[in-house]
Amino acid sequence: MNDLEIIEKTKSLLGDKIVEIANPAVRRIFIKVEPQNLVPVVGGLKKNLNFTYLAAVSGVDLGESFEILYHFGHNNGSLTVRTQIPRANPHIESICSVIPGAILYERELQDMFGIVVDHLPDPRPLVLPDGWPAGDFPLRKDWKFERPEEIIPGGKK
Amino acid sequence: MLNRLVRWSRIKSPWILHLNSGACNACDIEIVAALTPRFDVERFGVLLKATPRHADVIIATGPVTRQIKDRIIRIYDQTPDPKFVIAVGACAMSGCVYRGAYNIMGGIDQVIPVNVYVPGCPARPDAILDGVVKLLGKL
Amino acid sequence: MKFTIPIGPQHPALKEPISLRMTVEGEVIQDADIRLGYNHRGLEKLAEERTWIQNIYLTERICGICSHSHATCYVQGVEKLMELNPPKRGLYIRTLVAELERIHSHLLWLGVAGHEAGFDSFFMYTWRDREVVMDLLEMISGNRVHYAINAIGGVRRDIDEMQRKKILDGLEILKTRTEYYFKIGANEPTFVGRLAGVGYLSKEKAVDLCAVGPMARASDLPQDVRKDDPYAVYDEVPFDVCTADTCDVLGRTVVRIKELFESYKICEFLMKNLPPGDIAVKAPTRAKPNEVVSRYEAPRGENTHYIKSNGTNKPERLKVRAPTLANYPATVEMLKNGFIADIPLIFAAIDPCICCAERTVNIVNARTGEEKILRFDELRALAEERFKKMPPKRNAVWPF
Amino acid sequence: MAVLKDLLYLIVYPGIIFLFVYSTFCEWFDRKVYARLQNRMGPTHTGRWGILQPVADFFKLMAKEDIVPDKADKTLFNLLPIFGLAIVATAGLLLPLWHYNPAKAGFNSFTGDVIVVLYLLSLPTLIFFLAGWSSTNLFSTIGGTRVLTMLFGYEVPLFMAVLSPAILANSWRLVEIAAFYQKKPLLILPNLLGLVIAIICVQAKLERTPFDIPHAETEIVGGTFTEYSGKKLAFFRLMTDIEMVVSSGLVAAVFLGGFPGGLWLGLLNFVVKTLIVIFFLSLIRALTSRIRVDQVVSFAWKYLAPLAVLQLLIVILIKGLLL
Repeated sequence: MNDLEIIEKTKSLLGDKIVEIANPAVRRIFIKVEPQNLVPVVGGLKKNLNFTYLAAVSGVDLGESFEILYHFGHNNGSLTVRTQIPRANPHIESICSVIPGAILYERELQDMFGIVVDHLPDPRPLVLPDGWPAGDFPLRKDWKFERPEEIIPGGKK
Repeated sequence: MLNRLVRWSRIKSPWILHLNSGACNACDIEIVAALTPRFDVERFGVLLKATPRHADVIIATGPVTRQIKDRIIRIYDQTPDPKFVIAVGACAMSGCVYRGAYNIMGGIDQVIPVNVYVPGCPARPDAILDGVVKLLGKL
Repeated sequence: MKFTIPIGPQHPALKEPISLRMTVEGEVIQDADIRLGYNHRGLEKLAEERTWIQNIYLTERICGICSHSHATCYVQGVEKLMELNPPKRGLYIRTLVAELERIHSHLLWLGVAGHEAGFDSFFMYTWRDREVVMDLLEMISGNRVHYAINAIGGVRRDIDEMQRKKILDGLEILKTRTEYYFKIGANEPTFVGRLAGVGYLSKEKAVDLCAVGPMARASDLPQDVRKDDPYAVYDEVPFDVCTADTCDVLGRTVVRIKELFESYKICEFLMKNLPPGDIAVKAPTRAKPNEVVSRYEAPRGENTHYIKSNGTNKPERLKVRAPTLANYPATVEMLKNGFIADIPLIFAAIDPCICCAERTVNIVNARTGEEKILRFDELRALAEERFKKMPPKRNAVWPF
Repeated sequence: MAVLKDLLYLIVYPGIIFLFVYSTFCEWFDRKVYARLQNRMGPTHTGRWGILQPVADFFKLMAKEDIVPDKADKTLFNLLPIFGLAIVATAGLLLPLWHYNPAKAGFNSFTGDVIVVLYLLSLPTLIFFLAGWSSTNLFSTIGGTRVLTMLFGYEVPLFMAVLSPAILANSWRLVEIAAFYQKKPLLILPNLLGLVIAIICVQAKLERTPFDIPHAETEIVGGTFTEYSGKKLAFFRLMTDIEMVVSSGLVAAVFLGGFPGGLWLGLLNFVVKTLIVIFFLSLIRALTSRIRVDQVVSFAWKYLAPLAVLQLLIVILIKGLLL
């Protein structure tokens, strides 16, 4: 199965749910969907096209909105499903019902971006160290960190 | 006389505890490599011990992350006196490339007192050996 | 009678900080919970503040054992973003270092597995021979662990004729030694008995929980990025994907030993067919706004980097997914119903690289169960109960 | 004069001083053999060939801070190392070394002393268990349970293995057993199977690889000794070393014909024979990997115990038909 066949099959099976399909490089396919169509698209991909292996979930802070990318691996390359959610109301449906192995990535997403993943089987807050201040999400672009002064043992005061 | 015996025995038998506070594994595998046939620190009586209660020298690697800070202090407290700390690698000294990251407290010396610093990214097993020997020379 | 034992963050079975909490009944594990975060350093945030070139050295320091993997994965992505075509010789050298690193990592793992099984002699022998490949890597790159051989657009150091010969000699030594380990593994009944049947992960579970690397391959999933999505020069090199169908720690050991032989083959091929020419092209300092998914088969499984550029000399976003993280859900699954004695083996079998997995991720534990002080009679009951239980598998044989 | 001799016996040789010196030497020997089998050097820089390494370890630990955990049972925690040391040293006194007279019984040689030595050598196991239990650390507790579980496995085969030479010699006294085999050295041969079983069981008793389950470093940290530091750890280490010497001495006395030849030749005999046994123990340690506790028990009951019974049968047949 090469890229073209995958694109053809995806279009014919899930064409109504997909906003855009891009194929920027060999064995790299990017599919854009609306957030509410995410779970059916992922389910369809898994069932019909054998995209069972979720490689990663990345979040990107675009300013006004967050982009979430689900990277799938396959024997014939890699497929990425992307979707955008507004920053004001960062909610996304969990895909754990389709791919149980996604849980860690989605919890990471909750932790680093403050995106709320709905219906996560294990929604324990995924804060960084114990006692990390609530509301600080390190990977948001507007979050800056100032390194505190270090004490140098035996150094100048 | 007794003091001399004790001093001699301390120099001849430093048991080490390997403490990883968030290192990238490079220094750790070099420490383990120091135990293996080519470098063989057991020649100097060094044994790698599993629990802090048995250890004399803590070999610490890696920058201190916020999460592990309290555990490091606890392990340091659990080690019976006299105890020494060797910071191995650039991260344990200052934080190396991770200096300035939000989850890093800096080098090991920000948390517990350090006796010997061994530079390198990662420090070679020979350098680690040298660090241990230098520490013993200070006794 | 249940109680919870904490393993880590400082524990001799784990050379790196991670905390496992096992709820055990007697010697049998009922439930496992993993708490990461001890090694979290916040690398993805740091990467956004550094230039493309600085980031090579940052990604290299994600992990000390597979340092070349992360750096190569990153560099390949950046080369795509910058639309560079590295020369063939550079790619050959890069692949050579990658395969030597795989050899070093698998030998290291074999030793660690021996150590975790209490077979220290095996550990010492494999690590002694690992020094051969460490010497080769030092000769090629100038450092034992962080090779820093990658540059955007190629590699930084060339290989001359003498080095080529030395590498071939070193591979000969390693080959005979590995065959010897193969024999030891097959003929040492305590070792095989200890590995067989431990940490069972069925094929379906491996698919469901997205296991990668030798873990997946030992569960009979022929999944290898080098074959599926060839990068560098893997489409020119003949090699096989190694699998096993025993789905346990023994299978993972066998997969790794087989991969060692494949790696020797690949290295020999690369050294015999090394093309002449340049080793690198000049790279610009900026990349056009674009995005790329870069995949790489590290010794532990698949590395995935997602890189997004915004036209400046710094990345907009660098997402790193290390193989160990992908294997955690499967590990928890494997630990259940195992023995305490198997924890280090099962955990070692995924070849955990906590530092890789932990740049950004946390799994919070539920601190369930109080730590009880056990009574004497309870303990005796425990011991007697344990005594009645049967071992899961006996008379195991080496699957060759 | 007799009292002086007994005092000398208690304190110098083969009492506590000799046991200390010789057990540290044996630990060095064991470490060195182990290291050489692993392609390493072992200790080299402490004294000549590193021979003083265990002594240095001992004195260093004696001079270290002694921590008693808050939660621990203080009395037990403090007393156990001393008890353990006393028990194994007492067992050491019963080894048939120099001033024995097979004809006359004394406080250190009497009918049934084989049983007493075996009994005294089982006690350290209980000491280990109590040590693990009293320190209340979870790892120690697990180590303690494992000690007990293993006890079920190896103790019976060991008893049976030691029984067969005693039956053949028709005596329960170490000195008489040894004298019997000195007279008829060929009869050592029928007991070879028993010797193998005994060495394996001693390995398990000493908790060395492949039976180092109670303090399996990679699983339960320091096992029973996790919380022990300083002096107590030093005592425990010394205790294990002396236990090694005594149990290999027992094996040598029962299976290898004892230590004849008076003071000096007897000492030489003792050293050579125990070192042979310790060499085999080190060999087993270097060549095997740790097994699980359930595997130990099933191994002991499925192979060791039946073999020990077979050994008994052989001995009884020989005794009935040939002697």
